[in-house]
Amino acid sequence: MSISPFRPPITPLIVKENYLAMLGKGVRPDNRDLKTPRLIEIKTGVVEKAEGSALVKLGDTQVMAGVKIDVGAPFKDTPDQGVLMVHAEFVPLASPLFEPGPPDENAIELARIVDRSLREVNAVDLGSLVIRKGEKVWTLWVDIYVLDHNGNLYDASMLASMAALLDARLPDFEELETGEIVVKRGVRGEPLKITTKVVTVTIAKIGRYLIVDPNLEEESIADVKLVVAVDEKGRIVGMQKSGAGGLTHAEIEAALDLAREASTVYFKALEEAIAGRRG
Amino acid sequence: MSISPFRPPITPLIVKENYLAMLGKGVRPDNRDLKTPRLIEIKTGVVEKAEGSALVKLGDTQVMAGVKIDVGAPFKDTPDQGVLMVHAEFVPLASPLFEPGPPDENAIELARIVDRSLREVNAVDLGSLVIRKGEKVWTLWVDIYVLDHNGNLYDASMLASMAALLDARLPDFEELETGEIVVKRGVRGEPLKITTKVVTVTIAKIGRYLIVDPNLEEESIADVKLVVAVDEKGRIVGMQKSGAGGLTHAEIEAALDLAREASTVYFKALEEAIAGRRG
Amino acid sequence: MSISPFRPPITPLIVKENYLAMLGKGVRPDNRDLKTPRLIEIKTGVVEKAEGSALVKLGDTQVMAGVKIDVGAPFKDTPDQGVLMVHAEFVPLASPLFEPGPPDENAIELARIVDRSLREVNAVDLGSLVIRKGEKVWTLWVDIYVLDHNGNLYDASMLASMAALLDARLPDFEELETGEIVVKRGVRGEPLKITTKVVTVTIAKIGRYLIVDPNLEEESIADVKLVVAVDEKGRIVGMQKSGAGGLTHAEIEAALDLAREASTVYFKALEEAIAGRRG
Amino acid sequence: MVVKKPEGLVLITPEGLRHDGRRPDELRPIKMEVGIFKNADGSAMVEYGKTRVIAAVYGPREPIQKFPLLPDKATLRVRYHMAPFSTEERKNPAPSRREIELSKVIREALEPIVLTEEYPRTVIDIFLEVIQADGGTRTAAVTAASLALADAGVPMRALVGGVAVGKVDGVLVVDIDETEDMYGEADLPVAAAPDIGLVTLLQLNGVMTREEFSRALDMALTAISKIVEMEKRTLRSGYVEAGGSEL
Amino acid sequence: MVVKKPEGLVLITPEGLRHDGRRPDELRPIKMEVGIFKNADGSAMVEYGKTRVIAAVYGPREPIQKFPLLPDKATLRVRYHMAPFSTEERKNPAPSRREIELSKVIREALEPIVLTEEYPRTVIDIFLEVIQADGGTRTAAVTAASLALADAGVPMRALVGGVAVGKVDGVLVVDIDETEDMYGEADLPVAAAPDIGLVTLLQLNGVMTREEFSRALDMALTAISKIVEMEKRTLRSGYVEAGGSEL
Amino acid sequence: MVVKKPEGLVLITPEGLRHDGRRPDELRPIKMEVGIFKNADGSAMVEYGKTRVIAAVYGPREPIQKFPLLPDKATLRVRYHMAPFSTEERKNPAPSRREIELSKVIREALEPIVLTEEYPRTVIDIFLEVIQADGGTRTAAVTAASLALADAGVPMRALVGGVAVGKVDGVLVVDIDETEDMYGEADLPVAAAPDIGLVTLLQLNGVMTREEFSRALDMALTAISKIVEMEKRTLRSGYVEAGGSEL
Repeated sequence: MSISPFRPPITPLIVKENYLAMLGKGVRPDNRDLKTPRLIEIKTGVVEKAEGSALVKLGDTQVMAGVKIDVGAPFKDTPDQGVLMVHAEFVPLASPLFEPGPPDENAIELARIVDRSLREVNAVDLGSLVIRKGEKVWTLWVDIYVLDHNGNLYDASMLASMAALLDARLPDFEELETGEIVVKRGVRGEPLKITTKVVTVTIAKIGRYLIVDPNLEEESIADVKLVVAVDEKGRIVGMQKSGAGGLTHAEIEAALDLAREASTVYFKALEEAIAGRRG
Repeated sequence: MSISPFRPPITPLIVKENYLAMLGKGVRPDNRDLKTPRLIEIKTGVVEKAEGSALVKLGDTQVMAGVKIDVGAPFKDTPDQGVLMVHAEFVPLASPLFEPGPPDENAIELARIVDRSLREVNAVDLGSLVIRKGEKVWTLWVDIYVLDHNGNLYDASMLASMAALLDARLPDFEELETGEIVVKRGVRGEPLKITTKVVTVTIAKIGRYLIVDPNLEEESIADVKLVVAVDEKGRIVGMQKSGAGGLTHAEIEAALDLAREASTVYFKALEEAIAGRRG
Repeated sequence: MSISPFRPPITPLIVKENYLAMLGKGVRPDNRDLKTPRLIEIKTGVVEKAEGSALVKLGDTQVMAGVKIDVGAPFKDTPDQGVLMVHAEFVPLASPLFEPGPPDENAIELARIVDRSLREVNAVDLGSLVIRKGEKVWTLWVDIYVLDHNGNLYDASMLASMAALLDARLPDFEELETGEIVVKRGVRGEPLKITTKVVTVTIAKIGRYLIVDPNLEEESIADVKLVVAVDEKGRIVGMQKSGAGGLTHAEIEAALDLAREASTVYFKALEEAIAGRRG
Repeated sequence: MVVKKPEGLVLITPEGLRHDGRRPDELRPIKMEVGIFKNADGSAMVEYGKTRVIAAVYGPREPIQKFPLLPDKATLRVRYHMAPFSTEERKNPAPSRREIELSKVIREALEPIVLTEEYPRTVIDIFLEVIQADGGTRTAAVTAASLALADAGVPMRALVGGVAVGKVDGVLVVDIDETEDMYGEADLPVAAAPDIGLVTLLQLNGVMTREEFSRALDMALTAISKIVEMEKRTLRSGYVEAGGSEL
Repeated sequence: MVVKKPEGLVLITPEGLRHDGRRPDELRPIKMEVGIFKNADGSAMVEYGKTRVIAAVYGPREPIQKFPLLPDKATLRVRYHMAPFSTEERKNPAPSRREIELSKVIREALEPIVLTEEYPRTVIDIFLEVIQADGGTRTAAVTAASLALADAGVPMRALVGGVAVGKVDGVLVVDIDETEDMYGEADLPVAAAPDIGLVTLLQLNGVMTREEFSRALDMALTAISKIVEMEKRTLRSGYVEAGGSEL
Repeated sequence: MVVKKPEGLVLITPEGLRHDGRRPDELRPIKMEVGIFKNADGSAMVEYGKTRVIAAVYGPREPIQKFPLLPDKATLRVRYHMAPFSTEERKNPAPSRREIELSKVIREALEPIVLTEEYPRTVIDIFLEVIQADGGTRTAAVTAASLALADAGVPMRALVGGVAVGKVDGVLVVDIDETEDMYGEADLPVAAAPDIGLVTLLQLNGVMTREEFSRALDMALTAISKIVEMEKRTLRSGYVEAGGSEL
């Protein structure tokens, strides 16, 4: 059951009006223009024990992602593909509003948006994850861990997930005579086969303005958000309207243009993070 | 833990007294005499994707039942029998008093009464549901879905379950060389082997009167109910006292007579529903 | 999440001061000196259907333990060992403060202390519980059932668990041609191989005094407790500080001496209980 | 569900006796004890043969965790629960669907008996633990609850007791054990308050003719009268046991 | 995830028709009915082909179990739930992660439409049950919710309706069914309130070019206009069905 | 439970060094940082070798979801939790029995230190996340909590720090890592506040003689003194790292 949320920190009307006045001049309180994301910092390999990991700072928002890889059985209807699972935890240290407990609808929605954005373009080539067809495949767990929630968890989580997957290496393994697979945790094997990188760009609508990468204060006064997943070729590979408002057809089209433009900033940050790793 | 219920809609004492006065004259506010069930409407085949289904209207009460059939393993102590599972959901759209959540004690009691009434007479011949003894059998899921709760969910649910089972057909299947069983969902095979039909008749005690098939208002002022399961031969194949009251031995005997008499009305409705299907 | 407990029955300050005055004279309100446990009564074989069982009364505290033995698979990293599971239920009949529900942090801590105390010295020789290496082993379930909580559940539960294990016999079994193991419940086979007996001794600190085996009132005014597991040779085989206070190094050392001394009382009670069984 | 009877098991001998030697109308040896716990306001232990149930009553009291109370009477809370070691195979301690149903059925067997109207806006908690299960646990639980309520001084209209009658190889037998339950044709658990002539728990699992049912119910009520008499003796003397011809 | 297409399944024929004979822009036969339940304040049934969803609305009311209400408007509570027998394989009735997400997405599709500010400190419950799932359940659910809200007399800015557009073998098709969803390349569920020009639900699963997306959204909005017109007819007459060229 | 030591693993070399080259009384390289998060009132990161724990403190504050608060002091709420990617095999994010126990043990290690009596009827939340687990996570968590509490300005009697001493091939060694924990004979996690001479966390898993225990506790307290000194430096400068002879 989904319930109208009780406490998005309620922003006085006056704040919203002042904010709209600024947007009218093309500028935001943190000195950004409307279409530029916050500062991005991506660090990979931050959890040595995980097969892949990354910490992303998007402004003051911090999200970590870890990739764990185990041997499992494939799904019945896809015997020739590995398994990808995306899970998000909004741990209570990340926000005064998060309570301990199983993932709520926001964490579930986030994980499913990241999951679909990866899955629909086969960003990780699941066909390359088969050990023994129909029997044994690699199972990838992407665990998103929100550490400091200061707005736009979507883009930060997608970046962290993508960076962690790019960082990940399949573990080495041995096949026993019994057919059992023994994973050798310490030994890092091949990198994952990534067919394309994907990012999401979140656009918030405040009054009649569309802004890219809203921070927490902006989210609290936004009417609605549109999360747009974009791949390296600029194709739209996923989308989700989120929040209790609506959008006109024209606004949606405009948001897509903003998303495609801003995606290049995210892709550049991803490139640098990986290059940094190899360098 | 079972807790005295907080809110059966509390009926003023005066209502109960007026009601008793009417009963004394052998008539009920909805113009029924004391021993006649409400109007019954049974429609089978209402969910094409289910292996069997039925919608039952008993007065204003509406209950749907669906039968899903899968391949599973038998229980260890009955390797030569299929598996029957009965589950009931009191979904919140059915009553202003139902809340979302896992089945409460009322839903569990209802499902278990239906389950036992079917099981104890082997109404569905479980021995006919073996695919490979000790290994593969058909598992029948009877799912009871209460849609509009206006009293006497027992009888309506039992009718819906029975009608759905009568409507059900085993799916076609193929046995692979590996021994795996592949179910072919679209293709409807043999009907289930029903050894006997069973209905329940619910008798409510209000003051010193016994009435058949209480509606919601009657349930709210009833002292206690007796649910009696009867098979086609008129045998008693199950029973449950329900509610926070007691019955004398004489009242129980009288209730059994009422139940057997009213069961013929239910059996007739079942017959017509099935005949209608074939016609 | 662990939360500061709301309602240990709050004892007025004056009670604590009177109590401390008594302790200063080396005596407790129930006439014990500071280092003597309450009266111990151990009865084994109290649940005939369990493979082993015991009821322990430690003063007014009553704890039952049952051992159930089933055939299961070993853990992957210990293919040559049986499985030991310890579980504790604080059922609501045992205290006005216990509520129905899954085990809380206190029940979990208790079970884990008993578990570790048994496991770390291999008190039950798990190597002797293998039926077919890597495939089939005996699984021991030790279920602790608190019946009347009047203080020091640790020592009473450890005694009950130990006595139930000493009472337990492996069930007889048959190996089918298919390799399946069929347990013959009625027939009691060999006793478990117990390599050493273990007890815990709980020391409470009240003011600057250390007392052995606190009763419920003493627990309510204690600053902190130290649970010390001791084996037959007097070795320390486990330890846990419990409660919202601290201990000095000197107090810890003194508590260990008290624990070793009092452990002999518990071991004697265990011996008598088993001797009584055989006599 | 038909579970096959093990070879060699004779449920009714040619002499008309049962697999454990009892006559059809004979109860198992029964033990009753009250006041077995210090914390509970009332407590009891009841044994029917190897079936053993303990009961504790707390209240009338305010509940620890607040919830809406009834303005005109006490709320009964009943929990029927099986110890993990009470059954052949270890029982998961989380409440099963069966335990949830039986908690309701037992609560409704006690509601007509307890004078709840004397304690509005309070809770009376009745906690029942099956220590060993060998058939008839729900009816032994009602008996134990009746004793523990009386031991707690909770005002009651009458004492209540329970017993299960079974149909085994076509013969009606009283106080069935687990073997008779598993391989028999019907199980009729009954609880009643003989002093006020009320049946407060009634279930039937299995098939009976109209006439069999009447006879079975009579047998149950006769046995319950004996059980309730024994409850009264127990409340006077603290502990009673009886078996065979004494019952 | 790429699930292999069964042999012989042709999603788009050489003539440009779909596997069930529809044209790309053709909706399935649609049925709508309101007032189907007695208890609910408003109720509705919606069918898109074999997809069938029922809706019940309770409120504005006080919730049974208290929780913090909004001081300035009504709280919407939306539950999208699938009956266990609605799917190919039996669905576990416990809410799945998918159902939790869709409950949120549907709630947010209704929030902009309902005049919640007229009923502060109350709850409006919207319960949606998928009785049979054959693709497009979330959008049919929005349509059913819109009808049930209107049937309950809840004041609304406009009616809202939903439909899913898919990309199947490279062709954009409206109101996809389960087969097209499973073997197609993209699924674009849309809900909108045509009378006020607002899109209130928008998801994309799959890949579209910029141009395809614009066209697909247009197709969806055209279809939704027809659906909302049909909602209006249904609210006048209680029951409407239409298919093929009537739509 | 005896897990067999892998071939070739030497826990104590003939020279008396450990498998990672440390002396028995040598801590792993340690890093500490405070103020790492914007939202939390106080935060910290602590590394002991590859073990990494982060801490956030919120409060004293009113809890979001109401529950009964203490009238005479602040309620501490402590959650020790492991990230799913922190361990060899992925850890299910639902709290395990171990995490529930450790949350209690850590709360009770902090209760004697925090001046809770200064903030009655409030909650102080201490959230601990294990980012990487390589032995000693509970004691590193106490250290991180101590730093985060101080960073949040919560008044404390003294700083507290933790370390685990192990017995490995018969040798007592300080600050054991996962390998030493798994294949060693005993593990003694200790937390203490050296400035007030109090041990506030003490567990022993494994077997020690009376004399070994005394020596092990001494070793732990000596190490904790160094750790708490390092905490003080960190609170002055924001970030400190040290290893080997610096400690």
